[in-house]
Amino acid sequence: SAEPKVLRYLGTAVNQSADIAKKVKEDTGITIEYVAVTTDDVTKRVITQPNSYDIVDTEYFALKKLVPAGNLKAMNGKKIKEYDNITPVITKCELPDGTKIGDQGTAPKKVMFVEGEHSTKFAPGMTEWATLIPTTYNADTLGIRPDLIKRPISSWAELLNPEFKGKAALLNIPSIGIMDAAMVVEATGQHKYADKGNMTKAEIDLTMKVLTDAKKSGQFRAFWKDFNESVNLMASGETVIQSMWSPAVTAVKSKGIPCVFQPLKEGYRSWATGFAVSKAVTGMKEDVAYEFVNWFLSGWAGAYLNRQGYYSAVLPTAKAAMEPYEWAFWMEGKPAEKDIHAPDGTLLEKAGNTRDGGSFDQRMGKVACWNAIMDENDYMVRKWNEFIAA
Amino acid sequence: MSHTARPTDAGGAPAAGASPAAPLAAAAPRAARPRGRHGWAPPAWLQAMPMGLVFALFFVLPLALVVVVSFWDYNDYEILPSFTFRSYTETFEGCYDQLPGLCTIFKTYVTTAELCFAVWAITLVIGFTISYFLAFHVRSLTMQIVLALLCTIPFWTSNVIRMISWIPLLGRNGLVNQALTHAGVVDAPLEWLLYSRFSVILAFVHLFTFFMVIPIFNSMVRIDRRLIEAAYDAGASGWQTLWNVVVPLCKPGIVIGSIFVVTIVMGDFVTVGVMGGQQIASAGKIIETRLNALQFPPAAANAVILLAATLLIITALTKVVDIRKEL
Amino acid sequence: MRKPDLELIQLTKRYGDTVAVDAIDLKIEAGSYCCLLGPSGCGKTSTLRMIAGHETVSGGDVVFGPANITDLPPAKRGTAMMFQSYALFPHLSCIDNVAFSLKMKGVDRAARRARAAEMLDLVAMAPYGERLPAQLSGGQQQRVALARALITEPQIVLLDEPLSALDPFLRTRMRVELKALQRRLGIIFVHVTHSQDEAMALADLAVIMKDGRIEQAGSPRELFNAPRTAFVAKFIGGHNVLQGPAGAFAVRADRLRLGRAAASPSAGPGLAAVVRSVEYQGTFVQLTLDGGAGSEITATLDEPTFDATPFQPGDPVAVSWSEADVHRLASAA
Amino acid sequence: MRKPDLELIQLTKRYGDTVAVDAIDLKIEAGSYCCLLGPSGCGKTSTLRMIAGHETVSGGDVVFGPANITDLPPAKRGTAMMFQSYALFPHLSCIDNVAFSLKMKGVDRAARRARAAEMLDLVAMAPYGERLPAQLSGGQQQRVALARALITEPQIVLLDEPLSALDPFLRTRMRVELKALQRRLGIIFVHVTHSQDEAMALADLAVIMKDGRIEQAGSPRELFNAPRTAFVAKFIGGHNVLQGPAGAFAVRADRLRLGRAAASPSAGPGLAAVVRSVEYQGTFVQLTLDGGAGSEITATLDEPTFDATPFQPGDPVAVSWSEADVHRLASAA
Amino acid sequence: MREGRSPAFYLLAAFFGLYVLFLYGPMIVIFVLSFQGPQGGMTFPMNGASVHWFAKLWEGGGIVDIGAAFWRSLELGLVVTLVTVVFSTLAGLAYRRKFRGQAVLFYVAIASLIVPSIVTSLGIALLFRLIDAAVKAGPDWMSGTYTTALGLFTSGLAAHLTWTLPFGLLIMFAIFNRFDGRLEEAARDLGATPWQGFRHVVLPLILPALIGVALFGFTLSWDEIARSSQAIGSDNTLPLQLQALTTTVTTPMIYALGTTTTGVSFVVIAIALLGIALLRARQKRHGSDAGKA
Ligand SMILES: Nc1ncnc2c1ncn2[C@@H]1O[C@H](COP(=O)(O)OP(=O)(O)OP(=O)(O)O)[C@@H](O)[C@H]1O
Ligand SMILES: Nc1ncnc2c1ncn2[C@@H]1O[C@H](COP(=O)(O)OP(=O)(O)OP(=O)(O)O)[C@@H](O)[C@H]1O
Ligand SMILES: [Mg+2]
Ligand SMILES: [Mg+2]
Repeated sequence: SAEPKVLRYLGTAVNQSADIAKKVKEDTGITIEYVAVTTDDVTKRVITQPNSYDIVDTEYFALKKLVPAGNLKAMNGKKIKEYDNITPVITKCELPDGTKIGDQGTAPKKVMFVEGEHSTKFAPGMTEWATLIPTTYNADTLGIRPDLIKRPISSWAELLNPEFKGKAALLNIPSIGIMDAAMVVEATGQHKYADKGNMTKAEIDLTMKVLTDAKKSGQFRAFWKDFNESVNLMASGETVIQSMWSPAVTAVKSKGIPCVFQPLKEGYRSWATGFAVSKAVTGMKEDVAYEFVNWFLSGWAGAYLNRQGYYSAVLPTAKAAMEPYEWAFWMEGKPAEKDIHAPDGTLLEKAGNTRDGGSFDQRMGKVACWNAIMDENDYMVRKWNEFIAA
Repeated sequence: MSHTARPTDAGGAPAAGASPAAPLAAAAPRAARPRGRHGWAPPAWLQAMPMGLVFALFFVLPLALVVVVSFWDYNDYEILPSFTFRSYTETFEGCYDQLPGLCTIFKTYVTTAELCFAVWAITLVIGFTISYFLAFHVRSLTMQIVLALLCTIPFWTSNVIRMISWIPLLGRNGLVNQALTHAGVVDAPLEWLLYSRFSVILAFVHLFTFFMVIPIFNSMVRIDRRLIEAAYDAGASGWQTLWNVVVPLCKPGIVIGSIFVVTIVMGDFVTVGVMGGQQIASAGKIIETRLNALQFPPAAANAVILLAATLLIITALTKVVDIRKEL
Repeated sequence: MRKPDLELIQLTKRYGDTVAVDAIDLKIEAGSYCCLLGPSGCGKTSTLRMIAGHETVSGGDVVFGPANITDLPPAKRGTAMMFQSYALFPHLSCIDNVAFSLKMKGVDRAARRARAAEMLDLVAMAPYGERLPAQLSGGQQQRVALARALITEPQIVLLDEPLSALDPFLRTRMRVELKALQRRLGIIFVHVTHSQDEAMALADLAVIMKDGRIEQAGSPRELFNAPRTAFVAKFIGGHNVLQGPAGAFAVRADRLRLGRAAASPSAGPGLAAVVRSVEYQGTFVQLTLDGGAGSEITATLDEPTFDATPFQPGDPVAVSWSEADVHRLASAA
Repeated sequence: MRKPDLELIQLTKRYGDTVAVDAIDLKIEAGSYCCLLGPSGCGKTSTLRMIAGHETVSGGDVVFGPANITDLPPAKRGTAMMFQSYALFPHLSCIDNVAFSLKMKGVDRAARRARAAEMLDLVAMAPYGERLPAQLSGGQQQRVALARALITEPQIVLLDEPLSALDPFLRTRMRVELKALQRRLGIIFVHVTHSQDEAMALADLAVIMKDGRIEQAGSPRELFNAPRTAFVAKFIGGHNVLQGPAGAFAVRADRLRLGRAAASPSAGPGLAAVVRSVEYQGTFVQLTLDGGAGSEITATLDEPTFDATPFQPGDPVAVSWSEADVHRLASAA
Repeated sequence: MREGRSPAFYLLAAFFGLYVLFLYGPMIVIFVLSFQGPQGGMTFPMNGASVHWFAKLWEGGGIVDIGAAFWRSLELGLVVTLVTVVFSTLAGLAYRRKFRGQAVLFYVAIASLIVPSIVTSLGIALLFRLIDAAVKAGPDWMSGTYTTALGLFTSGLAAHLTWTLPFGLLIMFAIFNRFDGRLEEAARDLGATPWQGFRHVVLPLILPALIGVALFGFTLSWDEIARSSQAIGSDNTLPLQLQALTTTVTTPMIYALGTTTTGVSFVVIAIALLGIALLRARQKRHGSDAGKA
């Protein structure tokens, strides 16, 4: 072809891997130019600089803000080969076997579809126009340092247990932090939310009060925002219990520090990310974008993500690209037959170990809610500032 | 004082036709007299123009957009271009009702002001002392430059990386705590070394002392050594000389350094965030939270409020010393 | 063609409320050497700075030949000024300081340094060419400043107390050099000084200023022989201003005769006084006398005369003078 | 108790290779007024600054009474210095400049300002109390600097050309004030000056320096009547240094007799010369004569004598003197 | 006083030493930890000692493109430095006289310091969006291959300048504070044009301070994040890249990177100083001509 195929890929560095870029280049000839920024900056750039990227890798819960801003353009399902094979966890909020899972909060299905390419209104059900083509998702829970806690942990309530005063941490994204707090509130039986991802003002007040009291009594060591912060806090022993991402736990463990991604009886808080295309992308560029997305869903990348502890959007293609023993360890919750290595070769688990939280179904089946932006988001953010100032 | 800085003489162009002896045909008519005697040099406004243009285009214009946006309405997901005070009223919500208790915004500003004051005072003392050493005790220009470089180089290692290294230094198991426990000064690690006001102030001092040093040093090197000698001669002690001669003469430098430190600390949220474990409120942090929630109008409104508050402080500072007049 | 005259017309300088120079009129003829004298703070420097163009004019004009130069920039006036505070460039060596104006004209390095070396030689500073100003003594700095002003070959040279920091040797020598230079170039020199000696020796036109105004202008001899006011008489020195029935009059200090008060009164007018102090001045002795009612009289006696009757402070003394030495004054100071 | 003497012992100052002060020995007795004279750059300021403690000593000692003060900080020496460049505090008004040292001593505001006002009055600067130094003329600044140095009532006052920028009136007046003050306080004044007049009028001890060394020290009269070297004879002024068969000798300029070259030779020794310049000096006329072979002779004639035979430049002239006026010199300069 | 140092000197020197130690505290930690063993974490204790992480860094294994970002930041930093020095000097000169809008410019400069960087950054981004929209709405030949006006040397440079210029201007105030105007008068009197007066008198006298401003400007630009974040376009500067990197790298490799940059800085400075020293020595041999063009 005359023009080189280049895509400017905006996202967080956590999701950008040189291996993937290399493989894409080999397979399709597309050059990926990573624009790596922090989580917050991804959304800000989408809003303010739609011309500075072609394809963006972002989270579903941000869509409630991004889509109405009109800087994204919906992707045509007809041009996505694996469109129909996208996991129902995303599209319908149910497991492949049809079991319904929790859909509190901004479950992907609520924001994934629109009526037309340039529509800024979400469609109630599946359409052929997708706002975000999913790439990966996972369920978060508390990470703990078993060596420092020295007793079993089984409930979200432990996060605010005074026993861990000065040694707990929270995620510093207000809309997510408050949901972790809501998990605690429910676990301690103080209140039962209709939807933890969409609270009423009274519920927000209540939850914030719980948080504020904890903060005032010195419960929190720090709030973290980035992957590495959560890892450093845990690894350095600054905190012993905090909400965490699965790969972060893996990262702590890989330094030889005991750390558990602790399944809890109240369930998980889940999230999903995917690709969207800037509205400035047209013509040839658009074709390249579709080619890239199709490649991404075709298996290699999915397998790559699965091996890091995420879940890929199209499970069958990923399975085909993985060794059976790997699939068994990561997805089926079975003890590892051989040593489990990360894509970069670091040893993650010795043979015989099992994955925290069990199989895919066990994990995703216990999702309690999804990362969300509430209708009362504005109120919530103000309350969050109040909480910080307290 | 230099003559160039003097205002052009007010009586510069009297009704000179009245001069009985403006006799010569060749004498230029008075009306044509250029104001002052700088007609020959590039006019001052032209010299200030490049900077003015940069600010006009890339600061004033964007700021105007921000100010406009601060008066717009917004909903969950978009800005609505209709005029409203909502962002302001909500920001100050409860401020009156809660009296004498403080509302969020006041509390936040009080915290910010406290931080600001502490950082200002510490950087001033350290910065002044360092400048004093460099200006009066380091004899050669080369050595001054070398030492200044020595102080600059740490800043060339990205702040991002330096920030991370505070944990191994100040953390629960950090170097300092280990040293203290080993030395038997404390028996349990000090918690307040990190993620506290202390660590925030420490990091600020670490970052911004040099912002004090540069202007104060520049004022100081301009002080004639003979003046110091004259002061000693008059029986002034070291401190008296410092207070009565050196300090007044480098006031402009002190004010400029103070402007740097005050403005940056007022608007900061990164350092407060990272070093305070994201648990300390500051004026900048409010804005950041709002922005990250993509709520532009309240963020803009808060920025306007911050601007007004800080300008107030700066105006007060320049009332004490008019740095432009001291040129 | 005749060279141009320099004319100050109603020239005025105000600093806020202070009137430093108060509407002075002065004409300095082409090729003449003008000395400005006057007490400290009378406006000499201000006048000079206005001629040079370093100070805005509050009123009036500076006219040079046919041109009104009041509004011209300093570089366009053809003036060269030596500053009272020297204003040497601290980062340049002496020779570079002196060569500065030639450099500005684009004279090449070798030529301008050679010329500057000559000028330094003229002011006896040749050995110090490579020194920085900070490494010089006060008098040495003054000489460099002088050399720097003279090298420009301007049409008007303005010198603000150019010799005040020099020892008498050097001062006399520089004085001769200045005069010779001025004669050779045939241009106007305006020279501020406190020394009547200097003014007497150099000036074609001596101007005595007081409180921003010109008290008297004329040749030194004119001033000395016919002071118009008591102020001039006093300022030019060597005079006593006394009060007679017909108003104030002046008598030169060296025309007074002193006698023991007890002795018979000498011829001519006179008065009684008391010796207040005696100053030994080398070839002569100067006595300050108290003429009563706070009036002070100075008498200069040559050494033999003094040694004949060596007065002591406190001695009463009879002062007398001859009517021929009396000079009437316009107004008392 | 007797007040302490100030003694300089082998005092030396080197700036890199330059030797500014070269191992001088000098004893200034308690309560005496010492004037330092010497050509520009001879080391006067350097000496003063070492006494004050503003300049490090390269060698030798400064001893004040029983104490070696060489290593004391300035504030501990009991000296007060007036700087050649004034060094006024630019941020303080005149009165605050003068009151500075009292403020340092903790004197309360009203008292110190009253005292400073007095001092300003002494130097005739009372009306300018509230001005900043930048708003003053050169001479006014000098007077403020003088007042500032004198207010401290120190044990030694060091003045670096304190009167150079003043008009003769003021200079004479300040001179009297300085002397009176010194007498009243009974302390040591060290005063750098270029003016023999000043030294003659003020000094108990006049010190003539040259190239960093002391050429001669003694009372002014001693110096004038018995200059030890040709340099001193020339420097102190009023002398002609001539070369005789028995070496150099000095004759005072006012002891020379001039006659028309054609006229009969007068009594006593003499030589032939040509008039080079004539300077009218008020009460007397100064002639510069060319004695041949580049030698220069100065003759001072009183006005009547001159008017009797008014020489013109270029006139040949016969110079003569009486043997009694000849003064033999130690070495030629 | 004898020639030699006063006790105050030693006291102040000690204070200065402590300050430098404090400044370098984090640097020392970074330096030490970059030699962690392969199993070592980002905090103490040391888990063996090795150059493993430097090797990793050298391989560039899997991390975002630091090299390109380094050069971009360097280029941008140098341009920002140059513009800052020139514009600030000009404005500094202007402020020694009176001109209309003096007060306005002063307060605008101050405001530019105060308004949180992120807000300024967003404002600039919005502005450039408007520009983009305008261009795209324009004729075909203009908008054909046009994507955006955002970029390192457009919006990025602008964003950095709104940060460095106020510093430059205010430091200029300190530099020109009580600058002896008589020197310029003397220069003018000696026939210097305004430019010559500046070039031969003012510039040499303020040059050391200007070097300070340049260093300062460069440092500010080099470490700038908040203002760049929204206005830099698709090419990240080094700090942005590093910030993104830190969110994913949880190994001492990041320290190895820090150590390397510091090392490079030291080497560059050392070479520069050596060069200056050599140049001076040469000048001395060949006779100096201070102020020569
Ligand atoms: N900082 C310096 N570096 C080098 N040489 C210097 C320095 N200061 C003075 N000198 C030299 O030392 C010598 C003595 O200087 P000093 O200032 O004591 O002279 P002075 O007698 O006060 O002269 P003047 O009457 O001109 O003020 C001079 O030749 C001068 O050039
Ligand atoms: N910048 C200024 N602001 C206010 N007044 C000033 C300023 N400069 C000079 N003056 C006043 O103007 C008057 C004349 O000053 P000028 O410098 O012309 O005096 P001068 O005759 O040169 O005196 P000197 O012999 O002492 O140098 C003085 O009374 C002085 O105080
Ligand atoms: Mg003057
Ligand atoms: Mg001197």
